[in-house]
Amino acid sequence: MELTVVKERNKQAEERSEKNVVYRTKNLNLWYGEHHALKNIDLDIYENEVTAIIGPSGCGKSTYIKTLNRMIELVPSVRTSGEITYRGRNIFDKSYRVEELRTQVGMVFQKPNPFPKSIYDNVAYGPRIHGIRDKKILDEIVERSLRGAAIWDEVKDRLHTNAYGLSGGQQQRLCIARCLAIEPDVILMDEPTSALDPISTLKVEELVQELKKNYSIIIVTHNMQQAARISDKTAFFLNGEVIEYSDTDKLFSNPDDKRTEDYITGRFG
Amino acid sequence: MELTVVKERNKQAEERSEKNVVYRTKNLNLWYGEHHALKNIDLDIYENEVTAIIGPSGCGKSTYIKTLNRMIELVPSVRTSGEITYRGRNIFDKSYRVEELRTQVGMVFQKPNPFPKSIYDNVAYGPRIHGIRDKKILDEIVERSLRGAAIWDEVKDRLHTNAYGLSGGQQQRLCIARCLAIEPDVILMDEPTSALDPISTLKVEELVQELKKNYSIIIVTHNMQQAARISDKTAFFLNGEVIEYSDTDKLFSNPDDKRTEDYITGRFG
Amino acid sequence: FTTACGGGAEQGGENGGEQLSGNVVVDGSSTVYPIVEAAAEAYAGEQPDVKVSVGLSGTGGGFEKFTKGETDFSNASRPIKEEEKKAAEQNGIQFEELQVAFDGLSVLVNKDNDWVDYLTVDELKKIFTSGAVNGNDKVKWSDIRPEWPNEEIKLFSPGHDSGTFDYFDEVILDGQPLNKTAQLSEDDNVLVQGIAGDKNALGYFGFAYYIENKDKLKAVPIDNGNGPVEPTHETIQSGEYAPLSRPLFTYVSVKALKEKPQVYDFAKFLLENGAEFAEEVGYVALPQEKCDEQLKKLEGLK
Amino acid sequence: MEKLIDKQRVVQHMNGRLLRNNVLKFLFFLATLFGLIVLVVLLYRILTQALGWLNMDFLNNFPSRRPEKAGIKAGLVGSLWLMVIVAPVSLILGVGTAIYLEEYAKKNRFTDFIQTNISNLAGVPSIVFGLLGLTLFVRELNLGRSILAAGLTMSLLVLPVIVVAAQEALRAVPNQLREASYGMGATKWQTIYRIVLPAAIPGILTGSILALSRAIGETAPLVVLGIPTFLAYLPHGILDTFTVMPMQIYNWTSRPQADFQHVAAAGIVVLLVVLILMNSIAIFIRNKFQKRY
Amino acid sequence: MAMTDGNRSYSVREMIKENKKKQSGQQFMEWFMPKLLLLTATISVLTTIGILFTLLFETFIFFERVSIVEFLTSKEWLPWDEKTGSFGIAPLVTGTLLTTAIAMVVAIPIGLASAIYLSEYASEKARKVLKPILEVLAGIPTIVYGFFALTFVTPLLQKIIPDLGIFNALSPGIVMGIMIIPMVASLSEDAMSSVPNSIREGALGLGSTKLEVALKVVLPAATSGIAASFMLAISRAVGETMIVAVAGGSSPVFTFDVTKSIQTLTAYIVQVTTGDAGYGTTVYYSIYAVGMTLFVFTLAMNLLAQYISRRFREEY
Ligand SMILES: Nc1ncnc2c1ncn2[C@@H]1O[C@H](COP(=O)(O)OP(=O)(O)OP(=O)(O)O)[C@@H](O)[C@H]1O
Ligand SMILES: Nc1ncnc2c1ncn2[C@@H]1O[C@H](COP(=O)(O)OP(=O)(O)OP(=O)(O)O)[C@@H](O)[C@H]1O
Ligand SMILES: [Mg+2]
Ligand SMILES: [Mg+2]
Ligand SMILES: O=P([O-])([O-])[O-]
Repeated sequence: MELTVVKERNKQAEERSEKNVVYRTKNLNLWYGEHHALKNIDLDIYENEVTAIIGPSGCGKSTYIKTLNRMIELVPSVRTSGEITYRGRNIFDKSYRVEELRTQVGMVFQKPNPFPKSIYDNVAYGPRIHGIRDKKILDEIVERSLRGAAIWDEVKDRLHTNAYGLSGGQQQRLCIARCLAIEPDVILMDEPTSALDPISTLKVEELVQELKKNYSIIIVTHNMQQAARISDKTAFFLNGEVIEYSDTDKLFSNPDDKRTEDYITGRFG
Repeated sequence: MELTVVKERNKQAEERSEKNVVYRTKNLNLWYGEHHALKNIDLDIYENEVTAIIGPSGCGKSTYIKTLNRMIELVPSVRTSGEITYRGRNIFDKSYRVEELRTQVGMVFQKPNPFPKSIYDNVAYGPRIHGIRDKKILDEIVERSLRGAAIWDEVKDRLHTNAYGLSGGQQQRLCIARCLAIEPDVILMDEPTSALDPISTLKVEELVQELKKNYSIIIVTHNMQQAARISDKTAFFLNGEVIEYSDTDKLFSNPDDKRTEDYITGRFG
Repeated sequence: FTTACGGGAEQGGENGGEQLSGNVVVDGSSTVYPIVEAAAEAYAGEQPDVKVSVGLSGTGGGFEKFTKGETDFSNASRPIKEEEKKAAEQNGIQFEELQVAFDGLSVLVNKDNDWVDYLTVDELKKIFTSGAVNGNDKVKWSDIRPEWPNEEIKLFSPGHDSGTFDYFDEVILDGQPLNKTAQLSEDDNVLVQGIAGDKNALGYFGFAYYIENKDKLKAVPIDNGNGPVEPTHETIQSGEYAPLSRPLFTYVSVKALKEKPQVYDFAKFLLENGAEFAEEVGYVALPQEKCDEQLKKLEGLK
Repeated sequence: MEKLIDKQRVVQHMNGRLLRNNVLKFLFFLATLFGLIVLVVLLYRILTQALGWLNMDFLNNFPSRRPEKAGIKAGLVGSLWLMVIVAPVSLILGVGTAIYLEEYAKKNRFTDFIQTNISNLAGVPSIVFGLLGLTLFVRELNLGRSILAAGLTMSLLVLPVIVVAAQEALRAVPNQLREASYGMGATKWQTIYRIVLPAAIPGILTGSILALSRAIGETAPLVVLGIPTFLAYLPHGILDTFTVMPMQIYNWTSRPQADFQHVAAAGIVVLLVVLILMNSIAIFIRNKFQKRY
Repeated sequence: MAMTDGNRSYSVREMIKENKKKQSGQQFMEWFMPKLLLLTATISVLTTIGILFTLLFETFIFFERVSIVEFLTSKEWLPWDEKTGSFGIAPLVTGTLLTTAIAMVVAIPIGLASAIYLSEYASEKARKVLKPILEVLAGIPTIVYGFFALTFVTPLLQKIIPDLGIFNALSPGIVMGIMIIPMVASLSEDAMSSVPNSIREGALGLGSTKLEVALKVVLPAATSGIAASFMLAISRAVGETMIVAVAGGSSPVFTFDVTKSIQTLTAYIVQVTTGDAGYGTTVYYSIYAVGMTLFVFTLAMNLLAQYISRRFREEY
């Protein structure tokens, strides 16, 4: 009888953890033509957490994060093997429409890339393509998204001016707002602050902390302090492999792998 | 009599230091159009030392280093005030030909930028434009420069193939070799390793240590560990101002300014 | 073939065996071009060192250059105009008109047209003159002869800036404006296409284009008061096919004749063999007398 | 937080969006195909007409009154001679202008004016260039109806195309290369001549070959200049008279004898072969020398 | 300071200093080349001036004979009769506008659709093959197109529109449009390709289909380049000669009926320059006035294009 209880518990624990896994990567390999850029990646991403991916330049961070929403397919020479499931569904599945995946998984890029349109139209873009026409609802979505991205106060008086008139930091937050407007489940961020000044960086970091209440966030950064500051879990990539993946506190204070230690103490990179 | 001795000593000290100053920046201000990018910079750069410039993105590091060889003049909207003397001569002086200055002050850029020519022609470019035609001498210069940049062994069998066939790290060392070929006096480096993988970064860092025997080097980096590892002096820029400038050991272990401390401990940037 | 006046092509000019060199510059009418081209081609066999070039800037374009002294010969599908004479005078250019062949303007209908047996000059004029039948220029076959079909005639004509139209205008239209429904083209082959493609078509153009497209088109005999006459080599040469047979010219600079022996020689060659070339490219040769007369004139100018 | 976006509807809506995407993709593809189909039809018609008339004799003969003896030699050689003038002149003038505008000129009204002027010239009908060439080169400069006069006229005609292409090519040379060169103490001209220009060559060549293709197919301006159609000799220098392929073709198409239509078709084929050869060279150069920066 | 390693007997730095003293040639080039290049840039301006002068002088003579009011207001272009002729440019202008409009109706949608396909859908390889092939279309001599229009397209169209004249505005307009497709496609494709990929990725990342990216993001961002390509295409159509001369007929009538024979400004110039008209006659001078009209026409078009391109230039 005792045994049954234990089993039951295990099962519950498993179920819970199963439920909390957003992305599960199993034995993922990726090649750019001949170049083997991702090697046997196994990684689980959990709900309502910030997962940081760190590693030196060229280690495959961007490649990995772009694989998660299949953006990598834009590169014609790319081949993959292995499996990534998003909420239990294999994203490489033929029947899985990439547009559907990307509607649920938002992305923020390294360089702010607003559309050459007004601030309003930038944010309303996503809802509009999904068939929302009602001006009232759009107004509400725009306001809420801009508030969510902590930029509402700065732009509320100039919603219909061109987004390129904003500073880099504001543009990046606009891109985050644009991403929030379609109410995604996961947000992928590829070095979202590397092109920003310190103040803007701070704002975006605060924002990420705020957002994780409602979203699961995966963030690539070359700034280890940033990873340490904002993430719950951290994965260290090197040469296309995951060297270490654990709780952020653990990874930075007491890494298992010598290479991780070398990297976080700045011995290279 | 005692007094005279002291005076004598002081004078000697002054002379020595005067002699060792390569660049002296006095009250330099720089504007991009309306944007005030450098504010009252005062900075002396010394001979046969590695001077690192650190600071968050957009603080004016690149702007400053480009001012040292007047490369900044390529931006049409730029205005400057104040003075920079190189070896005692004001570089903004009308009579100072910019080509002459740049012949003495080499530059290595953030992204490797070899010419779309053969490896040989890349290195021989400088000597050639300065009128050196003799094939024998050119051969010798090319070999020596490539050796100086620690890349000779890797390329000696393919000198006449296109430089774009090299990896990023090799390209960057080629660019350094190209710079060495005209035997400059000072070498400016703007984040020379930020686009390189860890191994190449290490090689370039070692090279910088080697080069400082013969050259004065000014290096911009966003990697504080790198600055700590390789530089003798470090200047910390913030918002276009020099916040702190001192020996590297001192700056990293015991900074005078709170903002420096915040930055080097990774509280922002 | 009608035999050429003077000697045959083989005998060459009066210079006999003498080898000439230098260049001969010919430009002007595209209508006359094929004849002169043929002559130049054959002449290259006679005098290989003489460089003859032939252009086709059109009669007007040719005269523009000719009156500025830039060419030796100017081909023309109409006689020189007053303005052009004046321009030549101003520039001190003296010239002589030489006739090289006849062209018979042929009036044509579609192959499937089985009702038109002939047209009188008056009927032709009525059809082609604007406003002659009714205000909107739409003419039906039945308007001309009641037994003909009650269908609109589709008119085709060379464009206003061609020698062919100029001549038609002179002898048929009498200066009256052309029927506005007429389809115009500067290119006779294009007109062939047009007439061959429309059962109710009626048009006119150069004889050569008719000869080459006999299988697609039907020529209409023209009655100038002496009964219907069909355009043939004989009727055109004899002047029986009237008034639609027109002369083709080349104008030669007197100065060039005098100063450049090769120009004189080529002119002579052209006159002596012109008949053969004209026939070969689809025109009608001059009668013997006319030819002799012009050769004499030429000799006088040397 | 209450959701403003109904996921259910988004998913339903997606079917329509994807359908629209696929339908339009197909239409866009058809549009692209349309151009190709027309090209094929055109080529097919010409080739079937030219069949049997295209042989060595055709390439070796001068124009003739007899269709079976008529050949393109004078036109072919003349067209190539024309390129001997047009290629260097238009290239030097065009690239020079482009370098001036891209590398030296400050952004001011004068530069704007030149730029406007160039795009305006690009739209001026070729026949108007003919009128200019006749007045300026043939008459005022007394060059006569020579290869030189025609070549200069054609050079002016295609100049705007080369300028615009060269400007694009120069603009595409990354600034880093310029900076690298300046950083070595190179002067501006050294940088342009040794670095920028060589890097821009593929783009410049592509543009120029397109321009030359235009020049080799033009008839109207040459007609205005009074370039002859019949020649039984080849030019030996740039001051000689000559004729070109399109004029031959133009003449043949207007001849009454049906056989001449075949001769014209054969002429068109030769012209197209030359054209495609020139294009292939451009593409070859473009692919071979194209560098990734 | 020269490096001291090796067994070298010279210092590059010294050599450079030595050479600097000698290199006056280099300084001369530095002074001379900009001036020389400015000179070449001026050639294009001189060309325009040359064209204006060639046209102006004769146009002036023309307007001494024909009143400018008649030229601009009369709806009849009957230049052939010296006495009763009338010189109203309107029919030639409508002929030109008509064929140009038809050409644009063909070239703009097809060209733009091809551009979208090539830039947004086709693979790199397909693009590399398709673009040059399309460009061959632009290089085919226009006389070939002329006969294509007359002997292929017109008969084809006559099956659909029985009323269509053998000469008409429709057929040459369509064929001209086909000829211009590559121009629109190629230039628009360039404009669309130069929209940074980051913007495209941004849109795709939001779950856009490629169509939405193309129409809602890339197209608006490339407006200025695309508009410029349209304008160039219009200029090309306005200036095209041989196609309209062969297949359009030569009847200058004031009409907007596309099934009727027409004449364009350019076709009129060729007609006269290759035709019979006497040198020194009013008809002769009229071609310069028509040429001037064309010049003004294209100039206006280009200024408009520049205005549009400035107005709609998106920054990214
Ligand atoms: N489109 C591509 N084609 C070929 N190789 C590529 C491509 N993109 C990236 N790579 C290679 O794949 C490897 C991983 O690249 P990736 O961009 O994922 O690195 P990263 O970790 O994001 O680096 P960074 O910090 O510089 O952004 C690198 O070696 C890179 O050169
Ligand atoms: N060409 C330019 N025109 C206008 N402003 C510029 C220009 N280049 C730089 N700036 C501005 O000047 C400031 C300093 O830029 P700079 O490139 O020197 O920064 P940096 O310290 O080198 O940053 P990074 O670490 O990102 O290279 C920034 O605010 C930047 O936006
Ligand atoms: Mg990356
Ligand atoms: Mg920088
Ligand atoms: O070319 P033509 O003057 O004979 O029409």
